[in-house]
Order: sequence, then C-alpha cells, then structure tokens
Amino acid sequence: MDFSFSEEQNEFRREVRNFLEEEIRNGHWEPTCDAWVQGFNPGFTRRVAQRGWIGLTWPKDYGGQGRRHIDRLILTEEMLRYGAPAACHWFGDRQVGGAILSFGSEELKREFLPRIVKGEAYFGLGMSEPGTGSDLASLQTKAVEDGDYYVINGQKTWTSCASFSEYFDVYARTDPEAPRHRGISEFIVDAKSPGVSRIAMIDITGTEAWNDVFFDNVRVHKKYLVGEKHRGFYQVLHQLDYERSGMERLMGNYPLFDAIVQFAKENKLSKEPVIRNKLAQLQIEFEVGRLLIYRVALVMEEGRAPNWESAMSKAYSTEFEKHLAGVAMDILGPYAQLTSGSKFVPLRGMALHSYLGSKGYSLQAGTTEILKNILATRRLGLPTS
Amino acid sequence: MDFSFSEEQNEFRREVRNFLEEEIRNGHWEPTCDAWVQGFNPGFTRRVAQRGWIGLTWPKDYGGQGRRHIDRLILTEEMLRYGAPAACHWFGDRQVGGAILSFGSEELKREFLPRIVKGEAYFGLGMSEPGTGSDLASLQTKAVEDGDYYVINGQKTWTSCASFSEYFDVYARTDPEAPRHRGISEFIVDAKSPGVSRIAMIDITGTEAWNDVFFDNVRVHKKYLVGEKHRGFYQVLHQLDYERSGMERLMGNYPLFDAIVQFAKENKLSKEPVIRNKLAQLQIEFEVGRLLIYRVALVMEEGRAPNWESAMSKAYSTEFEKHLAGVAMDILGPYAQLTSGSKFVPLRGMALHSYLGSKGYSLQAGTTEILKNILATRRLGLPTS
Amino acid sequence: MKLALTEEQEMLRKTARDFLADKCSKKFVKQMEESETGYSRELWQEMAELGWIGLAFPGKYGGGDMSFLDLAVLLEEMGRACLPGPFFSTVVLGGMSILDIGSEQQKQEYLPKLIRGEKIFTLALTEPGHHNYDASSVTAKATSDDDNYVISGTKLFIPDAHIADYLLCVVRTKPRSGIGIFLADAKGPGMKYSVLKTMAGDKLCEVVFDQVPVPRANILGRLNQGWSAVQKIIQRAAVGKCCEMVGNLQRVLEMTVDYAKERKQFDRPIGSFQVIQHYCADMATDVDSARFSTYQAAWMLSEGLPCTKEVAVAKAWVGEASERVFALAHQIHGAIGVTIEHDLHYYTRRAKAAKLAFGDADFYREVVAREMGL
Amino acid sequence: MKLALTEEQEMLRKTARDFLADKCSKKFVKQMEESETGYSRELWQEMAELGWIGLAFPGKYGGGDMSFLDLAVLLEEMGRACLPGPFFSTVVLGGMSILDIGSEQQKQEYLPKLIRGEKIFTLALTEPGHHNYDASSVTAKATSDDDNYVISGTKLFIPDAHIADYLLCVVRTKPRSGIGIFLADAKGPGMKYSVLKTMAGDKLCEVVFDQVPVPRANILGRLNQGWSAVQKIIQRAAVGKCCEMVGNLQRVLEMTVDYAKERKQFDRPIGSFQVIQHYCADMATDVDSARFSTYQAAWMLSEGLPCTKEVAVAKAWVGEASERVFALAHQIHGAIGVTIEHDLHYYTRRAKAAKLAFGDADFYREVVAREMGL
Repeated sequence: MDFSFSEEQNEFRREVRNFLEEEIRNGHWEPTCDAWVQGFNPGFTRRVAQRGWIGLTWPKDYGGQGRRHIDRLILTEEMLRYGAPAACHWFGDRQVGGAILSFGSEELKREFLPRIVKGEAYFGLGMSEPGTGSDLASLQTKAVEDGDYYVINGQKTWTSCASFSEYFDVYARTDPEAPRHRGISEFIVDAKSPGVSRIAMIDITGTEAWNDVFFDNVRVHKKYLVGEKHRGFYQVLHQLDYERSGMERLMGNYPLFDAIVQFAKENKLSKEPVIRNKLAQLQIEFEVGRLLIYRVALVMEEGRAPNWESAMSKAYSTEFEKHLAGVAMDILGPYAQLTSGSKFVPLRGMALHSYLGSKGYSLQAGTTEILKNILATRRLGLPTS
Repeated sequence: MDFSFSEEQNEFRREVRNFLEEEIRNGHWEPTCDAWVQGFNPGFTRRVAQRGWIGLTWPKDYGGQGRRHIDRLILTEEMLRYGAPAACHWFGDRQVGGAILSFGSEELKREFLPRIVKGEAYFGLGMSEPGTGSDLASLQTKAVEDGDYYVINGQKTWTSCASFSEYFDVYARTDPEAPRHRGISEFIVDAKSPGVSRIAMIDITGTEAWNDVFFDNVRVHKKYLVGEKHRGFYQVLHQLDYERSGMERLMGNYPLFDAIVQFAKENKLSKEPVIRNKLAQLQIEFEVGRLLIYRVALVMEEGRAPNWESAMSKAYSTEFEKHLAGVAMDILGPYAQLTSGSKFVPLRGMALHSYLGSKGYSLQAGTTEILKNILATRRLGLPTS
Repeated sequence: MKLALTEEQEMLRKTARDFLADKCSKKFVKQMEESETGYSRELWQEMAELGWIGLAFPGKYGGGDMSFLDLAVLLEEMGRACLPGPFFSTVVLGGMSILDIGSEQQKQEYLPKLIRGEKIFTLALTEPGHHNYDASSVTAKATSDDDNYVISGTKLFIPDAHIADYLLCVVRTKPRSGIGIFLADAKGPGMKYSVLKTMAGDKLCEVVFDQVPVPRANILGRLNQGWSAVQKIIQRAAVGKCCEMVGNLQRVLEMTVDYAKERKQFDRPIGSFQVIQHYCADMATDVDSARFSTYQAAWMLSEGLPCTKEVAVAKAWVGEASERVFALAHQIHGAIGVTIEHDLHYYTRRAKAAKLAFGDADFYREVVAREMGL
Repeated sequence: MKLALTEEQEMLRKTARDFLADKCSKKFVKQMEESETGYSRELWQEMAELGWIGLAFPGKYGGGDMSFLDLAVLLEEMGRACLPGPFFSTVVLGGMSILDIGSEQQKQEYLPKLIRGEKIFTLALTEPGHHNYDASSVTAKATSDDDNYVISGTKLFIPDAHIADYLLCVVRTKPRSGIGIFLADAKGPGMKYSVLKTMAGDKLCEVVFDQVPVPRANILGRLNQGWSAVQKIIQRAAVGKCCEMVGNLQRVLEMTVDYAKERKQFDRPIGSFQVIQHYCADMATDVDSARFSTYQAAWMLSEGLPCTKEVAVAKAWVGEASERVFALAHQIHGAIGVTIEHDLHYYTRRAKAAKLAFGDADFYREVVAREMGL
C-alpha cells in the first residue's frame, strides 16, 4: 500500500499547474465550473495538445504518450482544479479514442487517434434518444446497409458539446429483429455529412448545454463501423464505465469549492462554528471521494476496465457536488440567487450555476439508481429482481 | 382549520399531567423510555383504569367513555411524555379491544371489553412467526376445527409483553388450500390454556423485550373466533393501521429528549452552536411529527380507519426517534457508552437504551420499507411492481 | 383541532386555482420573468377586482374582511401557479404591516388605494452585507431635519421596488438601538433603483437613498422602537413564503407522480420501481409535513397568538423539506427536468429563492434554540 | 500509489483471520464480556508467541520489525473478530507510545516484557467531565517531591486498567501549559480501580490516584511539554480505532449481503428488492471509503509523515459511515438483528464504542477546519 505519488508524478503535476496558472495569468480564460464540458476553447485545446496531454495513455504508435492512468488522472485533476476549458477534446480523449483503440480497425485508429491527439478532432456522443433514458438498449435510431454504406435515420439527444462537434460516436440499431441488446452497432459519423442537423437545448442554468442531433438518411461508409457489427451495446457499456470513472464527477465544480472557502474566510463567516463544520465536512467528503476515484485509475492501471468501481465513485461524487453547491448557496444567503452578470453577484455566479447544474450530474452517464443497481448486482452479487 | 385544543381538552391534559406528576412524586415509578411497551406495572394500570382512561373512545355500553380520538391522543401523549409504565394495558387498549369492537361478536365484546377497561385483561399479539417478517400472509400456525373447538398448533414470535399477557390475539391459518391471504382467522386465546408456553428473548438493550409463544394442540372454543372465519388477514391489516397510528411512534423515548436538553443546559453544552443547532433541529422534527400524528387522530375522528396516514406518521416518527437517540449519544460522548447501573452513567442510561432500542422501531408494526410501499401505492396510486 | 380547510376556504382555493390556470400559464410566467416590470397591469387589476388584494383587510378600508389564514390559501395557490408580480410585496410586506402598525389616519389614507390595486407597496429592509435578520444589520439611517426626516443608505434585495409607489423603509433612527419604519414615496427625489438579475426571475432591486426627505407624518408605528414591528413583519413574510413553497411543492409532487406513472423504462412505468416509489413516498411526507407546519404558523398568526417558535419551525422545516423534494423530483424526472422545455425549473428556482428569503434554516434553528431556553 | 496490500500483508491477514476464527468465537467474546478480567491469559500468550504483540516493534527489543501499516491489517482483523482483551491498550496506547517517546533505557526495560506478553500496559488520559481531547481537560497533577513525583487525580474510561501492570499517565505538571506523561506501576500504592459497565462489554475503568509516588526515571518524553506527544498518541489511537471499525464494517457488510441473499419474503430473496439492493450499495460505498481513508492515515503514520488532516478525515468519516452502515444492516436484518441470538449486536456495540473513543466527528471536523485555515 502506498498513498504517495512518485517524484515524476509530482513533477508532472507541477508542470500541469504551472501551465494552467500561466494560462490564467495570461488572461486566456478564468476558472469556471463545468468547464470540462462547457468550456469550448480551441486555442486551449491546441496548447494542451502541443504538450502531448491528449491521449496521454495511448500507445505512441498512434501519437499517444504511453503513460500511466495515474498520470492522466493527475492531469485531469489539475484541469478541473483550475476549471480549465477543456470541452473541445474531453470526449475524444476520455472515451471515444479509447473505444476506437479497444474495438476499432487499424484503419480507424490511424485515421482518428493522431488527430484527436493533436486536438484536431472534436467528438460528441450519440447515445441517448428521447425515449431511452436509462434503458439505452431501447434505442430506435436505425442503420441500414446499402452497398458499402450504412444509412442512418433517427434522433439523438442530450449530446454535450454537439454544436461544435466534428464527429459523433453514434449507436444505431442494425438488426431490428434481434433481441434488444444484440442488434446495435457503433459508428463514427462526420458531423458535416449531409442529413445531420442539430438543435441546441438550453438547460436550467441558462447554458446551451446539449443538442438534439438529427440523422436524416445519413450515409456512413462501412469503414466507420467501430468494432463488431451488432456488438455495439457491449461496447457502449465498456465506454460508459470509462465515462463514469473520471475526476470530473468529483471536481466538476471545484472552482466553487475554492471560491466559497475563500469567501467564508474573507467575510469571517468561517469563524461561525456551524459554517466551519459544514465546510470541514465538505473537505472530508472531497478527500474521501478522491480516494474512490484513484481506486478506479488503479484498476485501469492493472489493465482492467473499470466496472462497479466507477459506478461507486460516480454515485458518491455527484452527491458530493450537490452537497457542495447546496452549502455554498446557504453560505451566500440572499446573494446566492443572483445570476452571473448581475450587480452584486458573488463568485461570478458559480454557486448558483453549480446548484442548478448539479441536479443533472446524478442523471447523466448512468443515473444514481442505475449505478446502485450495478453495485448491488455486479459487486455484491445480489440477485436481479 | 384550527390547531388549538378546546378548553375541555386542555383541562383533560392538565388532569392527566397532574395524575402522572403525582404518581412520580409518590415514587410509584420514574420516567422511562419505552415504558409503554416495557413498563409492566399492574398497580399503575389499575389506577389508570379507575380514572376511566382505558378504552376511552369505546362506547359506554362496553364500559368505555365514548370520548373523542383527540382525547385519547392527549392521554397517550402525556403518558409518553412522562414515560409512564403503561405496558399492561397498552395492547388491549390500543388495538385488540378495537378489533373486538369492530369485528367481534356481541358475546366477545361483553366478555372482554369491560375487563380491558377495568385493567383486568392484559393482551399480547400473536401475529409474527419466525419466517413471516413483513410477509404476514405467509404465516404457518394452523387452527383446525374439531367440534365446537379449534385446535391451534404453531409458533408466534416477537410477542411483546408476552410474559405477563393473559390473552393472545392469535392469527392462524384455517384454510390451507385457499390463497394465502384468504385462509387466515383471528382468535382470542387464553394464555393459561393447556399447550401454551413461552420463552423470553433478550434484545440488544439487554431487556426481556419479546417472547416466543408456542401453541401445542391448544383448544380454543369457537366463540373466541374474532369476526369472520378466513377473513383474519383483512382484519389484521386494519389492526396494524391502528398499531402504527399512535404517539408512541414519536414519543417512545421522549423522556430522553427532556433529559438530554436538560443535561445540555446544565453542562453549558447548549451554548455550543453546533449542539444548539442539533437540539433545535430535533425540536423542529418533533413538532412536525406531532402534526402528522394528530392528522391520523383526526382521520379516526371522522370515523375512518387510518391507512396511509399512519404509514406516513410511523415511518417519519421512527426516524425521529433514531435521530434523537443518536444526537443524545453524541452529546454525552464517552459517557454515552455506560450502561444503566454503571458508576457515572448519565440520564440513567436512557440514551444508550434508546440508541440500541430504536434500531427496532423501524421494523416492528411494519418496516419502513413496507410503509413507504403503502404510501406509494395507496396514497399516490403508483403501480405495484 | 381541525386540519382541513373550511368550505369557504375550499371555494377560495378552487376559484384561485381555476383563475390562475387560465391567466397564469408558464408562458406568461416566462414573459414576466423576461419583462422589465415583472408583472401585468391588467392581471393586477383583475386580481384587485376579484378582491384578492383586499382579501385579508377590514371591510372599512374596502377589504374582504377575511383572515390571514384565508390569505395563506391564496398564497399557496399563487405558489402553485408560480404567479409573478407584486402581490406578496404589496399585500404581505406592505399592506399587512400598515394594518398592523399604522395609525388610523395612515390606514385610511393608504389601504383603500392599495386594495383597489392603484398603488404598489414594498418593504425595504435588507442591505448590502446582510447576513441575518437582526437589528444590527440595519445601517441606512433617518436623521431628523426639523419637521421632516432624511433617509440615506442602500437597501438590497428589495422586491418590486422599481414599480412600487411606496416603500416601507426600515432605518436606524438612533445609533445603537433605535429602529424606525418610514413610509417613503417611491417616486420621490433622491432614490435610485437597479433591478438585479435573479434565479427566480423575480424583480429584486438595489435601492439607494440619497438624502430622501420623508415627512414626520409618514412614520409607521413607534419611532426608535420599530424592531419588534419589523420582527412581526419578518414572521409574517416567512410564513407567506412557506405558503408559496407549499404550493410549489404540492404541484411538483403531483407532476412527479404523474410522470412516474407515465414514463416507461425497461418496459414498465418507472413508478413501479421500488426505489422510485420510496422517493415519491418521501416527497409526500415532506409535502404534508410542510403543509401542516406552515398552516399551523399561519393559523396562529391569523389568531394573533404568539408564535415565534411555530414560525421558526415552519420556515426551517419547509426550506429543507423543499430541497429534499426538489432533489428527488429532479432525479425522477431525469434529464428532461433540467431543460427549460419542461415546467419543473420554474418551481425549482422559485422554491429556492423562497427558501433564501426571510431567514434560512440555520437562522430559525437558532430561534428555536432560544425558544427552548438553550 | 497502490491501494492493495502487499503479499506479506495478505498473508498476515489470512493467518490472523484463520487464527481468530478458531480462537475467538462469539461465544468466547460473550464469555469475555461477562468475565471480570475481560481477556484470556492463554490466548494472550498465544498471540505473543505468534509475534502479534511485538509485530510493529524493532527486532532489537524482540519485535517483528514490521510497520504500523502491518499492525493496521492485524487491527482490522481483530475488529472483524470482535477480539476482546488488552491488545489495543498494550500495543497501540502503551508500547507504541513508549517506542515513540521513551528513552533508550526505558525501551530496553519495558518493551521486551511487553512484547513477550508478560506485562500489560494502558493509557490513562481522559478524566471525569471530559468533553474533548484538549490539553485543558487534563487536571490530574504530578507534583515534585525531591527525587520523585506524586500523582493525584481521577482518570476515567481507562481501558484495561484493572489488569494493567503499567499505566501511561497524562498529568498536569504546570498549572497552565505543562503536561507530562508518567509511567506508573499499576499495582503500586494509592491506586483504586472500578470497572465501569459498558455497551461494548470492554473493560473501561475509573482510576483514582491518591498521592501515588512515581520516580523521576519514569517520566516519558519531555516534562512539561508532553502535550504534543499526547496528540500523536491520540492520532495513532484514533487510526487504530478506525482499523477496528473497518474490520467491523467489512464483516457486517458481508453478513448483511449474505442474509439478503438467503432471507425470503413474498417468495423471493429480499436482496432482489431494489430498495434493499440500494441499501447494500450504500453500505459497500461507506465500507470502501472507510477502508481507504483509514489506510491512508495508517500509511502516513507508518511513514512518519505529518497527517493531522488525514487522521481527522478518517476518524470523522469512519465514525459517521459506521452509523449509516449499522442503520442499514439492522434494517435489512429485521427483528432477528436486534436480538442477542444473532451476532450483529456484537458489531453494533463495538463500532459505536470505537466511534466515541479518541474524538468524534465534530471534534475532527474542527481539526479539519483548522487545517483548511478556516
């Protein structure tokens, strides 16, 4: 057992911090909650890519650095700590690249991985549909073979980053006759393909958070099929485990944590015992959550895909994020209700943004209910009902 | 809408308080947690009966006072506030008498109600069996007709007050062929009948809290069948609603509440903001719970049997009782672990007794899970799964 | 003891629900949130004509001679409909306070205009840096200048000040202990308003008083000894906010249960999953307990009984119950509930704003602690 | 970073688990709870022979040259088995403290006897009226009397004092700021013991020191400046209690999941009900997080790293996680779990006692607050 980081790891963390602090000093951006999924900044993504920090764990053959998962966790931890606008490359780096690496053809790997690594291919996810919710296997989008092509028809929704995505990772039904889980396939679809259209959706925080993405007779060459035909459902489960596993589940609104602690100190509120107690409890929950997420990285380090481990860390972490936002609102009192841009707004509106935004954290990438089902059955071996 | 008590009701409350305070002054007993179910004091029961306070709402024909359910609630509220040892008459007064009144023959009413009212017939419940748990309809005790008698064989468990009960209200299967819910009947069984035996069970608090009760070819005359043959399951559901409905669910460990507030004041702990905050929260929860229970009494006042209303108040209240015991333990710190009779034990060990004892409150008379199922389906109309 | 509404109250509730269902669609609410004034003059006049504004005022001023408890029923329905506009400011903060502490002359002058919907009132109490509702946080001051007073200072989070005709200003009249309430002409010289941007889309303002003259005749209640009147105002406002929240919560419970019955996942309604059932059961418990504790406090206020503890119990409980209810409502609604397409967010935002107003749970727990003699 | 045990630790764990499964049945635990001494001399000697008592002490005193982290593994297994007896007192409170602050001479004198299982040690720190673990609550005092010191005062909740050979007494050596630690002969004159009756059936004592003479040579560490050593002792004890609790919790999770698989209601295992599944999922999360935070603190102590915050995080978290886990374990077990027929209560009582010992969650939250610079 060893809870420390190696000298190289500490050095890497310092390097990331120096980079991010300089970015902030240079006025490129300011720390923002949810910036990993809402901070679109091609320049930042380019500068991150120049340092070799996209696809960090991927083989050097495809432009990656072949580094350890712990290194990647350190990287993302610092990105989140500083609220860096990493949304352009996040999905490609976190999961689509990994899916291509795990299941894609050599041709697909050659085509996409080096471009993701260079920060030149932005990905969005085409999983959810209006009716699917937690029941992903019920998806209705269809892909029908037509010579060398598949023709895709249907609608995806809750697609984060869709408005500037250049590619979508789309799951579609390729065998309508097969049992629900067995007739789904995964495709990479160019967002510029004829027949692809998007409508932005505004969320409760007022952010353009997602898109509906429509596929109207979109033709996709067979070489963009990822992995085995009809095996898409098993591939998406694998991908979801990665989607759930990261530090963004705990630290998505970390800039608020920093800011509210600072605010409490500056306003002497931190001397009030009830408030001290609440802030300390948040710190405790944060430190505990961090260990649960490091456990997931160590699972990956061993070469296993994360499974119930990421279900646990995600369910835990989204509760932490809600708790943090709620405490911050309480501390700010009436000021908490001011929106970004209002006179008198404290902490640039981060508390309110997080309070409202965090309602969705326990829904996306597996609702807390689904995650607990997973824990009960996969980890504890309880019988399915 | 009216949240006040009438002058008569206030007067009645004063009368009950005066009586109880005098009992304490006279050294008859001291306030104790769980005394409603563990305080066996025939003398006290006799004195309560002399005042006409058993069967308060029953018709005068059977020795009752024909008074309102609110009066009875005031009575039990004060009994619980002072931690009075009312276990001898509690079950007869709360539910078995009511069951006889609702379902029993005229002969049964004449035989038992006046004696319960006089504090001369102590009842225990013969519902649960080792295997049944929440699934009461799965009970295995059998009653087979034999001339003018039924012959009962089987085992009951978790029977509170059994060691001094004079009668048991026993549910047994009378039609083994019928669907589970449709072949159960209710009987009054004299505890002195040949073939009845009991073994005491010690609970986690160290109290002799329940008995196993065994029925070995116990012969019961047919006149002791309560209500319709085979309809016992429907009668028991009705009875359970009453069992859940009372103030004992909120105030079973009220003497601890009084004592810990007093302790905190005397030791200046109540000046610590974090402790003040916790005690105030308990007070808030208590006052809210009280309203939920008054609602149940008002339902009965309207002549309806309580239903999801008592499921709600019981589920709420048992959480309150656990919370109270937990806070009291926290406040007492290391002293909390001393058991009744130890040197240095604070509050006569009430906190520890309640902390351990309250683990069972959310199990007996309907687990919290069953109660929430009831709320979801009966009140909200959600579909059964 | 009786926990049900009277027949008359049930009728009021029904009328209000029908009227608001008709006039206060979510589309209307959205328009009002985006508008500058935040209310519709026409609807305001209609409400005046229905007798809503005057409901709880004595007949001699043109009111409906009903009670604060009746008003509570109406406020709950307004919460249920997310009604925007200055009803709360004018009636609960303004009118009821004048009725409480104004002189007979002041009542005769102001209440009829208020009741007829001609004049809008609000309360200017909180200030920048405000943390809790205590007297020491009042720093805006009124200084005497012969016959008149002059008010200077800044008030913050003042609802509807930008459209108000009169402001009830809580000011310091003596350095240490003196608090007074003045009725200031909101359109007079020396006042500056900025409307803040808020979560709930309601119109809270910063109001700067720069040497605003107020005649001595406009002192409400006892000069220098206004704080106990302010406390009563805060109590009434806190209970009023609870009523609105109960309306929010009741509607959200219904929406959520309906959704759980309709929405299918894995080929069955999600409301048939035990975990969802228990979430709904917990919500129902919180909603019922919020209602009872709110109406208990409203009834006591209505009866003129001392109710410091009951008000504190209600506001502390309802605010936190509301957080729990909304957490579950969102969890059950899933992603659709965090879009602006769905109505849920109107309730989420309003209930949270109501929780923050007139004292939060920690504030009222401290009140309860004092009432317990801790 | 590596969160798994080493192969050697896994072996230690397995040996310990097997040994304790054999020697420490719940029947034995019950006997020890009811006995006067609270431990079995034979088992104590066996543990000494297995090298457990000396595990984390240097070889030169007869120890096993292993680390505090290795000891943590053993403590977890002892928690899993509900092992009664003076292991914690002797090793964690007594021996490790002597190793930490004793002079070389003191170590050579006391540690070998301790390690061989010949002498039992404990710590006499807390006193009547004790509320928190701060220096000001130490009032028992040592006064200098030529060559010797004389200790007077009362210590409370002292584990195993009635069977101890030596007490590490924390006393006031100067009115304001001076704290010292003395090693007192537990069998000497002037000492009175009463064993308290406790929830966990462990043997906590009241110890009255009436003019107890202690030679100057028995001062442990620096006179008057003992409090920082005491803090270290409290930290180590807090983490040790966390280890025991993790053992409690892990076992209770397993028992509960097994029960949920076996117990049928409504013709299906209760573990197939979604609500029970989620309860178990929550338990597993609490158990894993308790383990990680505990081992993080144990590792840091083991490495000699400053870890005030990590210890505080662990003790605050594990105590409250434990409450949640036991609440659910009891709820799932139903009525059988609140009888003494079933093993669950052994764990419930011990985990609660461990939570109360060496600082509760509020105490450690305050520590964390200070570490955060609040």
